[in-house]
Amino acid sequence: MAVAGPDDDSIQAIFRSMVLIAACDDALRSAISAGTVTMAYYSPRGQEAVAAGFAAALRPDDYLVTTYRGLHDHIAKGVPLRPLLAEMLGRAAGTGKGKGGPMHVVWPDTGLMLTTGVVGSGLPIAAGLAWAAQRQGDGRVAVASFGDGASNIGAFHEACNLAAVWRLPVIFLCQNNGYGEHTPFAHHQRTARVSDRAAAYGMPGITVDGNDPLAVYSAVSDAAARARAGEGPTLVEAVTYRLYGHVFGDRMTYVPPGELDAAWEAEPVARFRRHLVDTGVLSDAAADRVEEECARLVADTLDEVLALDEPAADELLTDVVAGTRGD
Amino acid sequence: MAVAGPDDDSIQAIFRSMVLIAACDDALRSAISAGTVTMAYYSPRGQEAVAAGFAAALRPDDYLVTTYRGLHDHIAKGVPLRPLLAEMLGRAAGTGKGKGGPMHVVWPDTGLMLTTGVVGSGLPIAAGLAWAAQRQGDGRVAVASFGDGASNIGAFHEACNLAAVWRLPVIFLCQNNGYGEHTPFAHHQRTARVSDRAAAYGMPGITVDGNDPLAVYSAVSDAAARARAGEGPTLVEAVTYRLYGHVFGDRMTYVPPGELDAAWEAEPVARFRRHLVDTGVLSDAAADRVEEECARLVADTLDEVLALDEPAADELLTDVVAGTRGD
Amino acid sequence: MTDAAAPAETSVRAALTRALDEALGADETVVLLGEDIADPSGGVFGVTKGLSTKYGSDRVRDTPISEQAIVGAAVGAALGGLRPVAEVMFMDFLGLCLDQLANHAAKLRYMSGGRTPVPMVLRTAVGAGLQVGAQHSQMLEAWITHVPGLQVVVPSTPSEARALLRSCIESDDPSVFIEQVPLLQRRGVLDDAPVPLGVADTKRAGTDVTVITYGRQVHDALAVAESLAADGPDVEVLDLRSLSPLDSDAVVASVSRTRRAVVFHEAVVTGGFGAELAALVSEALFGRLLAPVLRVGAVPAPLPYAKNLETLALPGRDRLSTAIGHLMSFGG
Amino acid sequence: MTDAAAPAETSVRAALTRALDEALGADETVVLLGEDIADPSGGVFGVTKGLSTKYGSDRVRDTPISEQAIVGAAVGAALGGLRPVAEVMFMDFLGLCLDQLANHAAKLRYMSGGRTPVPMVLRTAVGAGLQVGAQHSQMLEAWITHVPGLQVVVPSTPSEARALLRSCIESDDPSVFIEQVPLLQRRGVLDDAPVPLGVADTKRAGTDVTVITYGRQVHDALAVAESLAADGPDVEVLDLRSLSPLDSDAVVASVSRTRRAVVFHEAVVTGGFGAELAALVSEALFGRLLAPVLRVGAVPAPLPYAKNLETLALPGRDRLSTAIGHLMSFGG
Ligand SMILES: Cc1ncc(C[n+]2csc(CCOP(=O)(O)OP(=O)(O)O)c2C)c(N)n1
Ligand SMILES: Cc1ncc(C[n+]2csc(CCOP(=O)(O)OP(=O)(O)O)c2C)c(N)n1
Ligand SMILES: [Mg+2]
Ligand SMILES: [Mg+2]
Repeated sequence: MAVAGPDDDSIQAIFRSMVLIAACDDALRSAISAGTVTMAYYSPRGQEAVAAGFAAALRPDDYLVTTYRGLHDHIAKGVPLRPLLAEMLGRAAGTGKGKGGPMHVVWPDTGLMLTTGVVGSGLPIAAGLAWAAQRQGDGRVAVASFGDGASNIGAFHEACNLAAVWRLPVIFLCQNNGYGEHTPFAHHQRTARVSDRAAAYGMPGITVDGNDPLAVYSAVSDAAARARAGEGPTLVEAVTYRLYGHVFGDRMTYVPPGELDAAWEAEPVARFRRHLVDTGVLSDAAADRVEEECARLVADTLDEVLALDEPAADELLTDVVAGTRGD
Repeated sequence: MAVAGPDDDSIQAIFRSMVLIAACDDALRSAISAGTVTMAYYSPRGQEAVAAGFAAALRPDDYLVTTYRGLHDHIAKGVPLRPLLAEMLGRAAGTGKGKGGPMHVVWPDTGLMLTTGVVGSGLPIAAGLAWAAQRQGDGRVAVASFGDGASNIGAFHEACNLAAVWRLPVIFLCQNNGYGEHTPFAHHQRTARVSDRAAAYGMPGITVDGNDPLAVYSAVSDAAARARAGEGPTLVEAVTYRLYGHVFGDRMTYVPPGELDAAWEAEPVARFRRHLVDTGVLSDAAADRVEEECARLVADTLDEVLALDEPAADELLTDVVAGTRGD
Repeated sequence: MTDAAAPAETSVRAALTRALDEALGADETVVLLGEDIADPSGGVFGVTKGLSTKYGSDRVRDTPISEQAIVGAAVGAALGGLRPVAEVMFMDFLGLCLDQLANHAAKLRYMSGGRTPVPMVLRTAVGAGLQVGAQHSQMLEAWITHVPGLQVVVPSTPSEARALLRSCIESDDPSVFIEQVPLLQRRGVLDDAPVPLGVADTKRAGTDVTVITYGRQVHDALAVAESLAADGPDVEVLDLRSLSPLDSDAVVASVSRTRRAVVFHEAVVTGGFGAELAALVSEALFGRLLAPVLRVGAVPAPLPYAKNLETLALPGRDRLSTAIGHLMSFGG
Repeated sequence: MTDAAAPAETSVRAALTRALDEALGADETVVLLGEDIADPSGGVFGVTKGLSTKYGSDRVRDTPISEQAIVGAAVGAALGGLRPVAEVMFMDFLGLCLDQLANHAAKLRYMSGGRTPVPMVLRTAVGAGLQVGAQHSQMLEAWITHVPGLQVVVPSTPSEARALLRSCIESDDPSVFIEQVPLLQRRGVLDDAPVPLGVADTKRAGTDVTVITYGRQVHDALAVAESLAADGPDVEVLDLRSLSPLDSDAVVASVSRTRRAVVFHEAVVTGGFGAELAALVSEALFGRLLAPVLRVGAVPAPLPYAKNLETLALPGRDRLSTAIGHLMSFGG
């Protein structure tokens, strides 16, 4: 554990963030099941603690680059629910006017600069953001959030090396959920941990329990402090689990028996709630209130967003380059 | 040192190979200086021991994939001098009918399957060759020869990981000559050794003196034995030096004072000769004879090749796909 | 209860699986590699389902997420005597492995004066029309038809999907085989006829206009042709099937009869393969056309996510009909 | 002794260096990155010489050999408020970083509804004509002109090289700036006129044939035009300068006057950018052309190494002359 943990307010905020993510995920899966909403949906359920933990350790203006499995990161980094859901549903009020979709949410106001659908491609871009911060001397840190499977792609290697050589203020945050699509970790690499790869770049690497938001908070705080002090990048691996598989509809037949049950035992939201109640930070009633509040907020926002308009037809050729519009 | 070193015949063959490489390099640089030959030439001078050492440790049918700085590898792996030089000079009798050029020499008869001009791109191809060997059960090993600078590119990472996961019989042979173009090693990566990267793939890595052919022989023999035993890939780093810089005409102004002198002190051909004479394997006279013989062979072959024809015009559209020919 | 007399229909997906199965069965050197292609996954679109179980997970082999290594290993395996069929999950990811494809697979035969041919296939999927956004929807055939040494195939029916994939696997040169995801469900009766590369097929004969097309757009073109049949122009639909090699004789022969042509493809029009076709037809039939060669394809923008915009962006039947109407407004 | 009255000439190389110098001097947010671009190397072709010494090696920054990271870092730096100019040593290496360029740089403005524009430049060199072989010689503008969201520029003279590079750096959208190595030595008097993207330039006015071209081929076209001037056709040479945005108005206006056109570029003809130009002209001027639009470019093969074959493979003055002769054989 790091020297200074989060204060009680931050802890409550982390809890609320986790609850909100889970509520949002729940609402979306229900809506897809019900047929109200149609989309390729990559549930982050089970990874709430990673997102809430790292985001709490960052400044609001720190940069984030994330992936298609990004809803938890988006919410934790402060993307407002309405434009976020509107984007996921292809509405004009979305973060990208509905033109990007769930794989391409951005919200520069809170530092979310990119969500990409290409595995690994966010890492060099995060390095570039960190270079901008380094040059501008604004003390910002860039976080690249990616999966275990992504650590096998070329862009990971090039970005880590460049960041190390340039001592960039970037944190490579690997959310190791045990699988890339249907391929288990041990089937796609031979190291015990993704963080074992940090040494190849002369970079510190650390592995933490990704289902413990405080462990993530601590590791990311340390990494951010190093980055801001000019000491360069860190590879932080948060070990967690994808509770609903790769994409909505995944029947997870490839998961060995028992593994999923064990993962649900370790489910981070309930676990953190228990921890907060046990340690007296939160009463059961207060925790219930947070859960109800988040569920209501999500339900209301989703209803509201479902009633919103699709983008206007003249958006088709707008934003291709500066000033493009219409035929 | 490995258990079994090369026998005396092999040692003599290694020496001859080194001498032949140096003679060939010498002749080419002279011809370019004299204007007899025009080409972008990447001298391997200084790296003779690596090539002669690894090639001696391989079977003739083992595969090799190398780079634009490949002359030493080509010669050591047994590409006959005439088609080799003919290719470098764009003659019809070249390994690729003069259509590939010095960056694209191949000689499948002795396992040289690819020379590429794209840094790093040979590594995945070597992995594929190793896969073919693994499937065909022919006991072949594939060697990917590349530079220190190449260890920073994505293809290096992906190939190493794939080879490790699939336990492919491949040897990643890094000829660390201290520079990628004009960029010194410490400027392009933060690890002390390229072989430090092997651990990121759960693969053994070893660094040897690349100016000592016996050290290279030993490391590659061990790696080949592991590969043939089904134990997978090895990263072998041979530390050496590029005595004539990146490309012909490089004035090496970026090299710190003294470095080049020290490198010439450690020049491998003279050093190995001294070693062989000192240990009584070779007499001074015999060594002289090898040097004269090689110089004469190179001079004669070069003269002969200079007189050869360019490819015929109808080669232009031949070999694009099977059976393509003419307009 | 199915009609015993009607021959069974097969999906494009099943036809592809069958082609791979047959190739693996017929030739020991055929191997498959790609992300999640082995069972139980059997490929994200299910095309390789069952094959690793039948032929072993060493021959139908899962890879890490490493597109450069997938394509590079296929190149190397081909050099080493195998006939690899690599899968790159989405065509959009070509940007990650085009060096292996264009600088290596395509060029190694030539640069070696014929010593090192590269018999490999790269299978890849295109998601346009499924609201998967700008990074999972791109038909990028223009990138690879511009590279000498590569063969490029886009099937439109189950029979041809099977036959063309077999032809690619049997070819001694590298091919890119493009599978449009919405086409995978399309069903048809499977026949056994081989289909060589470089031979177009007239899917519908007509006298007034030629629609030059390929892939799933063939079916839209046929639907438009039928819808016009009663009282509109008589539309010929020419399915190219392979873009490289291109059956330019068939293209020119058809348009020399109809004297009007429209190229219809899913890719962005600007710099698309349609430009090559339009340039070729305009040059070959200069002075003999009744109307300019038109091009109907995606609008010049990244593919938008919102359903309404995605529909507007992609070339549909409406735009093809309009183009045909425009062609008919020219005399004849 | 130089003639004091004659204005000093500058090479394209020096003009590019000057553009970068001016941009670095004018705007703190301009940064350069690439392999060996810092001093003492100053770039393998010397274009960035002196700049790291003048502006610091943090602003003119050497990278490891990592094309994906170079282009990706440029994308990120642009998102973070800088105006990066990335160098990819040879255009052939686009195959390594096209994902960053085509899936990210080109699309981020659109996919974000305008929130995240990517003001960056990718400078890259092409070695055709220097016997550097099939992997260091490719003009691949067709790959990127097909990608909406990218700007593509190919200069032909020192003044325009300077002005166009400045325009790219000042643009709020991503550009690819293509530097043909044999052109770097070409000298000319430097003027200060800015050149916006998307405006073609008539390098020679003529009445009989328009040669639509760009880059170093402009000079071959001019030479051919002059060689024909005495007793042959009067040739107009239109230098596109930027391919995206394309000055299609200028193209159509020129050919509507000359009624004959040939596209002349270094790239392989099949699926080259010339196909787009030929398709566009053939459609826009249907029925008004005296001859088909011809295309002169590289033959459909990897570029061979041997000098004689390389010369045959690349489009030269002879082939352009022949094409013009053929165009003139059509009535008028
Ligand atoms: C370059 C690339 N290859 C393949 C894919 C298809 N794909 C999407 S998600 C995924 C698995 C990624 O696994 P991981 O990095 O562990 O992230 P997770 O999905 O587990 O969060 C794959 C292979 C892709 N999007 N990009
Ligand atoms: C992908 C790629 N990027 C850049 C280049 C240009 N280039 C040619 S050689 C070279 C340096 C390679 O250094 P290293 O791998 O150490 O090999 P060495 O030349 O020292 O043998 C570079 C950058 C290239 N050929 N390929
Ligand atoms: Mg994962
Ligand atoms: Mg080196």
